[in-house]
Amino acid sequence: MVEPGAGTTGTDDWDAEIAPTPLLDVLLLDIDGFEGPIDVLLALSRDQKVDLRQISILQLAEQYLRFVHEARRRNLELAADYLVMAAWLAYLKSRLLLPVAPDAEEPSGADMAAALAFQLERLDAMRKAGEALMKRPRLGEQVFPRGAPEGLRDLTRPIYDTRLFDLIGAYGAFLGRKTETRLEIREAKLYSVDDALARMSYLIGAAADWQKLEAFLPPGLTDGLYRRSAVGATFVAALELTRQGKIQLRQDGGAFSPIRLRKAIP
Amino acid sequence: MSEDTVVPEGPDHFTAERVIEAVLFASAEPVKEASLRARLPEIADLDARLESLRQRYVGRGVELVKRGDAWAFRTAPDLAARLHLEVPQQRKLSRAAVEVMAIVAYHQPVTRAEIEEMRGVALNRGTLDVLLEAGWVRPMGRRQTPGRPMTWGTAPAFLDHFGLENISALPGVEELKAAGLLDTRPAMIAYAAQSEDEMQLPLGDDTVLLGDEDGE
Amino acid sequence: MSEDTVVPEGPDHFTAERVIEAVLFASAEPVKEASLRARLPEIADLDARLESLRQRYVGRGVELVKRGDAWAFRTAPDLAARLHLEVPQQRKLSRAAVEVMAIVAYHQPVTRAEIEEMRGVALNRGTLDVLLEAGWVRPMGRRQTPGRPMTWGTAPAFLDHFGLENISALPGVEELKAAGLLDTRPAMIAYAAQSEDEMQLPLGDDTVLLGDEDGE
Repeated sequence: MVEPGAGTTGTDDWDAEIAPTPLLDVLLLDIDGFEGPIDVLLALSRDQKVDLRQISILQLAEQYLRFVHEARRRNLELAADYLVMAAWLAYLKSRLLLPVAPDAEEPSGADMAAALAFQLERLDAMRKAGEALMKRPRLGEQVFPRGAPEGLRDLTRPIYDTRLFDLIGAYGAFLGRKTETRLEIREAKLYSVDDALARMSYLIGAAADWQKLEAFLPPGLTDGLYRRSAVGATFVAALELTRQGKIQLRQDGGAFSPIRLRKAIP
Repeated sequence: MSEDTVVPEGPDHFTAERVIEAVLFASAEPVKEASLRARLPEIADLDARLESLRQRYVGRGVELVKRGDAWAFRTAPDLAARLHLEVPQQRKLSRAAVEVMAIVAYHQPVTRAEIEEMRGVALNRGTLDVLLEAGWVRPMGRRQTPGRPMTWGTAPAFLDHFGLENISALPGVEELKAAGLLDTRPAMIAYAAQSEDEMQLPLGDDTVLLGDEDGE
Repeated sequence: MSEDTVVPEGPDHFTAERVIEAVLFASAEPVKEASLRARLPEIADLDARLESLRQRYVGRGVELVKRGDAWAFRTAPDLAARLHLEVPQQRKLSRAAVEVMAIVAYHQPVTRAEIEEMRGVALNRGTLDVLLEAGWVRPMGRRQTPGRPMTWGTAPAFLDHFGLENISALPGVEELKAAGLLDTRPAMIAYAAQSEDEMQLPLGDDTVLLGDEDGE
């Protein structure tokens, strides 16, 4: 494992005064002008004056660590991510300098260096692409649209599918509403519990054995509401007759399984 | 990148026309000849160049026109209609709009206040607009009463759309009644709605009805 | 009004080009091919007509350009210096905004996290806003990965502003792709996360431990 601290590798004696390079001075003077540690790394790597693909990551790491060291020596305020990067680079440096452990699970120093090089190269490429874009003849600066466009208009022409029937139907409904001011509540056609009691009491005499509850429903159940009231009333009637001890009820197999009933055996 | 494409200098007619063309195209206002001269001092024969450019566009979709002492590109007048695109769109009128349309048709000329009074509700701002846009109603002049309110009636497109010969072809109250369209009973909307959703009851399809009744 | 100006029907190439010319001249914005087709239902070979019209304007002061699936007339870029048009000064983009713009253009669809990863810094709130306001970037839907992050790409106005026919015409895009630089894979952070807990900072007196240092 990496031993932290000064002098581990013998090359970075942090207590020794290292004369800052002109670039370091520039970086430190304009620290606010940089967009984070990667930006500083890119500036440092450009200073190596080689193609980014041939850059020495080890040298870059050393330059960066010197930059952070110098910033701290001058009591410059450095954001936390600059220190995180310094830590990462210090670790990378040690990995690059130490022999590779054969059973190492973590990426090798070379892998890490390649990853950093890739990131720098990619960002550099994007930066140059941005500059190339901005140098293109741009609309409103070097290229112009028509100054007095007549304009195109897309009009939607509504087509209504209202028919004469709808119209006179609406008028009929309007007239009806207008002339009818008295509210009349009409009798709702429902099957009552009394009806159900009477029917069940009558039919149960004929049924000696267990019968399904729905066998006691009245005939002609087509209308939804009427059918619903009949089922409810028949069920209530069955409960009432059971309470009175006139019939017995059973439901085998849990909820929604058929309910059966028969005449109570005294 | 734009720097390295060099425009040939000198009294090159072609270049002069290109520059005039671009300036007139990009300007928001017609450009005065004086202004063109000031901007393009290297172009000596401006009149000839403008005339040559004008000729170039004769009969095209765009024309170079002179307005007073200024020049501009304009789309050819005969193509004006092609700049606008009408997209037919099927739409549904609201119930309120249909009812207002009916009231206007049966009671024209009718004022907005009268419509509101008949319906018992205020007229939405958009309702009459929709009917106006459809071309079905039109203003019929002001009523000679205090406030001189505008009256409304049906427009020709209304008869067209509904296939009516004239307004008196609309069925009258008695005909509406006869056709069952004048229904004075309150609608049992609640009950009707309730009975629509079929219930899931544990009724097996082998349900046997007891007694003497006829089946389902 | 539109009824009485009759445009000759039939496969008249000349008429077709006139109409296309007028429609494109009349619009400051590029006109989509679909919109052209809707206006010119009688023109079967729109592509050929557009190409013929483009040829007609080659070398003129005004050019017919394609921007994505839309077409527009624009002044020739090489005339820029000669036009002396008074243009309102556009706000200068920050270095960060230009860089983010390039990343969005070359790596689209790209998530905010990927942009931050590539640049190694958090994205300022305002940076993406500036590009959105300019109409150059637009949301491109969510990525089907955990967290369903929003992805970003270029909007049609980006092509128009930078004079690009489409995204594959971005400067140097082929070279960048060949060099493997249009890969959004995370680079260092992945390694950093792995090694976070075993690193210590050899910065002399006050050694900083990683991992618990900054939230970011």
